Amino acid sequence: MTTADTLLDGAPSEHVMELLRGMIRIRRFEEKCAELYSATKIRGFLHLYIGEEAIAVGVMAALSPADAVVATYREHGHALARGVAMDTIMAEMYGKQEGCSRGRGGSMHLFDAATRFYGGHAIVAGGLPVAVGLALADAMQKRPLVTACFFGEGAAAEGEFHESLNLATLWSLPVVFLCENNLYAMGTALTRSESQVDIHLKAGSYGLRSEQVDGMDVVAVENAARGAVERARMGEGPQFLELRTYRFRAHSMFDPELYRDKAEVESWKSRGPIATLKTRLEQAGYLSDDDLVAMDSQVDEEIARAVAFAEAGTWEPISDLGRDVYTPRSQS
Amino acid sequence: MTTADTLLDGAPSEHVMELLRGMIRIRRFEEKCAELYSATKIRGFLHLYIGEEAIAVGVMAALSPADAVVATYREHGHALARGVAMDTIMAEMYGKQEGCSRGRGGSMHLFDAATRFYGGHAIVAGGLPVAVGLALADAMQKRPLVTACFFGEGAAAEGEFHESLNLATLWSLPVVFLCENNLYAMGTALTRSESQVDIHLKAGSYGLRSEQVDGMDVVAVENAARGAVERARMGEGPQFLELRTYRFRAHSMFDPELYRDKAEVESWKSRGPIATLKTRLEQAGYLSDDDLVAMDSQVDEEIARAVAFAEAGTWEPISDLGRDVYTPRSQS
Amino acid sequence: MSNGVPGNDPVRVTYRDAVREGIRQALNDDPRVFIMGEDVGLYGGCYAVTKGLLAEFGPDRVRDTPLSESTFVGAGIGAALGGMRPIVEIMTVNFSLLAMDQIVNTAATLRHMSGGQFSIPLVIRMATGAGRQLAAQHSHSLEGWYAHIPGIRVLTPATLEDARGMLATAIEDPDPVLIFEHSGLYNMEGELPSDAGPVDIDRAVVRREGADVTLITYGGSLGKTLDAAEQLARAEIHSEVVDLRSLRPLDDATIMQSVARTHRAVVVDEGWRSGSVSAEISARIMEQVFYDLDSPVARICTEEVPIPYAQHLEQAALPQTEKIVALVQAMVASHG
Amino acid sequence: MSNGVPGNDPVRVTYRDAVREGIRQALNDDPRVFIMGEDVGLYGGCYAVTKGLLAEFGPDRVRDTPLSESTFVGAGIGAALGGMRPIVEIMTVNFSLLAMDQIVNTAATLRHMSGGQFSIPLVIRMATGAGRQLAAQHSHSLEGWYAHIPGIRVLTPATLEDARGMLATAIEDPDPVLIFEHSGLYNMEGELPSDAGPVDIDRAVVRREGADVTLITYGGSLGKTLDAAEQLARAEIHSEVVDLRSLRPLDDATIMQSVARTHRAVVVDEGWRSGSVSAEISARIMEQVFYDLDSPVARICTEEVPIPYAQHLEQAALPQTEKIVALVQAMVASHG
Ligand SMILES: Cc1ncc(C[n+]2csc(CCOP(=O)(O)OP(=O)(O)O)c2C)c(N)n1
Ligand SMILES: Cc1ncc(C[n+]2csc(CCOP(=O)(O)OP(=O)(O)O)c2C)c(N)n1
Ligand SMILES: [Mg+2]
Ligand SMILES: [Mg+2]
Repeated sequence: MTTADTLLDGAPSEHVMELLRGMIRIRRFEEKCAELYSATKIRGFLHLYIGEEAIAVGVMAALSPADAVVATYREHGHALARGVAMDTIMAEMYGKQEGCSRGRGGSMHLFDAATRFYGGHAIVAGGLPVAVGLALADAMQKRPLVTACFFGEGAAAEGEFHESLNLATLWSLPVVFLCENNLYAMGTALTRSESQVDIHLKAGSYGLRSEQVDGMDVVAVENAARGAVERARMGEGPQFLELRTYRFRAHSMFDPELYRDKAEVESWKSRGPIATLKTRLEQAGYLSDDDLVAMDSQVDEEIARAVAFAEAGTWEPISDLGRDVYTPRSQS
Repeated sequence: MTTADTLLDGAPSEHVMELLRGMIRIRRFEEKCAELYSATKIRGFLHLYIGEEAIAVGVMAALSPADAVVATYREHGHALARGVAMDTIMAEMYGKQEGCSRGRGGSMHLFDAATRFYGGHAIVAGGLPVAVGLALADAMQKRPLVTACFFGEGAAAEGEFHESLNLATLWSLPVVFLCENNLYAMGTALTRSESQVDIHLKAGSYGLRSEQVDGMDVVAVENAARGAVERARMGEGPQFLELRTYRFRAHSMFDPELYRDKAEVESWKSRGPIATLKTRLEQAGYLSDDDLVAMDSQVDEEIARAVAFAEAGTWEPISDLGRDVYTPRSQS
Repeated sequence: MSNGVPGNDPVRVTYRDAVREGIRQALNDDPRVFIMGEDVGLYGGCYAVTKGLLAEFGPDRVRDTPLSESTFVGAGIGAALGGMRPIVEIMTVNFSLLAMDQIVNTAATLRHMSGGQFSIPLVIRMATGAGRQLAAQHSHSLEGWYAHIPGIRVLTPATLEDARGMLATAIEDPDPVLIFEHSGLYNMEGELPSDAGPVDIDRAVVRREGADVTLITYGGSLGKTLDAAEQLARAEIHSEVVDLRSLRPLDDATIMQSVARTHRAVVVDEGWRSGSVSAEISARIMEQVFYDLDSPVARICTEEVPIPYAQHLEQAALPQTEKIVALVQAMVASHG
Repeated sequence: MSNGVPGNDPVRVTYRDAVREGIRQALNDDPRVFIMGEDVGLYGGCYAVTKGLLAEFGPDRVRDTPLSESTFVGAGIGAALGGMRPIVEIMTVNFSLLAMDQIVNTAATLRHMSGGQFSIPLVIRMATGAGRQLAAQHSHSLEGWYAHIPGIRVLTPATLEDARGMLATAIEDPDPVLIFEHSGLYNMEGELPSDAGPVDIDRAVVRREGADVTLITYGGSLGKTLDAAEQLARAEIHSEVVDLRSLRPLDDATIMQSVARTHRAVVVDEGWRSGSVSAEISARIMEQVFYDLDSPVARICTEEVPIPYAQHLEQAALPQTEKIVALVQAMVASHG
């Protein structure tokens, strides 16, 4: 596993501070979402990313604006880190037409054309073939772009994982597969779902380049992602990163969490990506309490604005119900 | 790769002669089928096994009568080697109600309860999950039985291959996966369908025991199959054999064969499983011309009887069309 | 079989409990029965239906599977062929599309392709339906769509008794049975005779009698339809409510007897309108009792749009009591 | 767009050639177009539709895929999102069940889930239908079943002109279009104007005019239905034959105008009867022109059995000219 210190030594502290800010921003946003869920402002399924922020933040830092992103139903962090406006994300969770999916998608289906954020897929592994196709389109059009495809380790058991890794490797397509291995698929531990629990080895068997990364270390994630993205961009074919992480919260708001014990959760929390980086930055003397206070209040303001935006948002008229099933001929 | 000589030295020649007879029986049967197809006695798709006989014959020799078998649409050889009566197979190809599937299945869907021959699956890789389930049933009922599951290398790209190998290994089920690697899936060469062309390595990545075997050597196949079957029976979990072979004929009767050159076909034919074994037996002094003549005429008689049986067979009354969609309540 | 007459000691349960009891009973009564699916064990089931069963019956008979819909459904087929009586749980109907090949190409055809040599006593349960703001990949109602496929049975329990009893009957069935449980029903509470057991699955049932119009429905729409009938009764319009219970096969007799009496029919179906089971019912009514009809059979279905997340849009897309009431009033008025 | 008036130099072609010409034209006209699927390249296509295209356009635009239906269909979705105009070939409708998740959960919903931000200009072609003794895993007619799904279009070319023209129009369509080519039609020969191009895909077409009964059909059943109309004409029964062409959306206007004139309708559909598109058409006719009907709409569909191998059983299971003739004669007789 790569460690951060190489980069932290002499790395532009502003940049690392930005990474920290990005993670805090996601953390606070989702804590607010949990609150709003209890207040029934947000409905449906809500899957929190809390604990895994280093992955989205580190990977997005390695992408260019024109690259494509495909994510899962646990994608608030990815959308935020990718640059989808927080207020439109919050409005989407409210179901308002100012939302990034006009209220049609909700928490599990965030989309944004401006940042090439292709969702928000709630069928486990369903996003992988789509990502392969996006990369195929870039390759056929000779665009030096990559497609970042996020999914959980649970997806590795699905047939679409197998077919997609094979096709991407066979056709040498610029896809960066990002497996967020948080050890559980709902209540199913990796050991109870995979005969080969080393996901990065499993992926390697397709003949693509595969690495295991400490998903709790945002700098390590960015380093690994930069390498993978550049290799894919340079035509070295698909890349696979297994990012070892942990879900601090329940799978969704309905999960009694009978399948893992508190001690395990606590031990992972103790090495949470935000706390760890804070400490390191403080020790390295980059981060003062004032910086933190400033960061927090800045983030809290943005969140407050997003909530206000969502609250002020409007309901799409019911007369529009039939919209967007097909493309209006005018648009085609 | 195991070689035959170990066994041939001092091996009961009667047994090896039986293997030879089994292969000739399949070869002649299918040559007759091709004839009958041109005569339009047999219709639909007809996939010949010619060139691959050593696999079905060698593997079936290693199974016990109570074991289960799952095969593909290229399964005449498997049905014959398993002991499904030749006359009912031929009647099935004719579409007569005396056929082993009562004329409902045809060439691609041979079934036989008496020999636990579970078909006859024409969806590539579709038989693998079924085989896993049959093995699960045996395991749960504590029966010391194995399920032999045959499929081509083209199936390895399908999601069901991935899911089935994982589940069988995870649950340590007594399945013997038999991949008949004839290098082509219709017109698609292995190199154009798999990023990992070494199928036995690919299978091994699931953590099950995997071997590559010379599928042109019936004795080598039987040896490898005996080992795999015994290990599975003893509770060592699923086993995988990649059997290297070659299809001497077109994929089906509609195939123009534009995708492979004659030279390649000829070089494989030169090491055909029947010719090779004949030579070896002759050299070892086990096989005389008289033996061969006797064998051929015996086989030809059986085939003639099968054709006569099929010709004499009857058409199921059209009034029975709705039969066997559901089980009659009496039977349940 | 229970004929719906309550036993002596009714117990208060939810639809969820009723399904669980059906599964428990089956596991207790028949050693060949086992259940498998994603998170049915340690997690307790995504809708908590199987909660407690792992502790009671152990991991051999309550099996958590990897995320591999096609293969654990196919393994259910194989296990059934091998003498077991598997219950396979698919979390949500949309995920069953990943297993469509095994269900349609194998489970539905194998008995036929084998000339009747092999039956597949497999039960596949899944949650279906909208109403919980789960959007376009978790909310569809495809049970009527599955009813197109010969070789399988399609059941839609709408009551506590059916939630428990259909499971028992399905397990005794020699062929593949798909059971669709509307996710909006799991919390429905009521009394169930503690001795509730298998129920007949061949017949539709008249849940309310009435002479003016026949309202035909199933599953998650039964409640809305009964509410509509209640409201209509206040306006002196008396509806007969038929609960189909089985979408394949359909019980034509019960439907036609009712429509022949009322001369009017409305089908309420949470499936998308085009090509829904409501279309089949409408077509059959025309074919069988055309000359008894006072007005064309009407349909209230889900609007033909992937289910939207926003609550007001989702509700607008679904059949609703008010829509039923309004349509029936107009129908009766125009052809009084 | 071509209005079906032949050009000056008609050429003799098969349905197979017509589809191939449509694909060739598209590959020539638009650099964003490419085709992928199993054996579309070196092998020339399992039905020889794509024969020669690899040599002409090269492996970048004529792509052989591994056996991975779900993923190459999903890759088609992604490629369409990425600005290409993919044509995905699935060998046979039964294999499309392996890609059902991508088609129904993603292709049909993504535009809606994204609030209209992303369209998916994807064309999926596949062979459908029975009649060649390919039995229960290669012979079904699920095009009417797919027509239940909002978000996709379903086309069924029954003529040479449509075989060629629908492909062109489908490629211009911004949304996913499924084209079902009946395998029994590939060898059908006839004249096609060499300048044949895109055709309208919104309207059904009256293939034969008649005043006594409307025969509604599509795809592989059009020929049988026209033959039946011919035989009926000799008995002085004049049938109007409507070729639906598009199963989703359905062109109600053309259907209703005809039925309002003839007062009788028969739907001929190779799909299994229950829940077939014929049921939807029957229901719509009742809803829209009930009072114009002299007799109930009748349906001739495939018997509800997986397609058997034996030729006499397979043919008995399918709609046939004689069945159509007999049914129409009885219908007209009983309600002359
Ligand atoms: C095909 C499919 N099957 C089942 C589900 C239900 N489900 C939603 S999330 C989930 C667990 C996925 O775990 P993993 O891939 O590890 O991602 P994580 O939730 O841990 O981030 C399951 C089973 C689904 N959405 N799609
Ligand atoms: C799911 C599916 N896709 C496509 C086909 C069409 N098809 C039939 S056989 C075949 C090639 C299979 O090759 P392989 O698995 O290597 O077996 P082989 O024919 O070489 O014995 C294909 C593509 C099919 N039957 N099922
Ligand atoms: Mg996980
Ligand atoms: Mg092969």
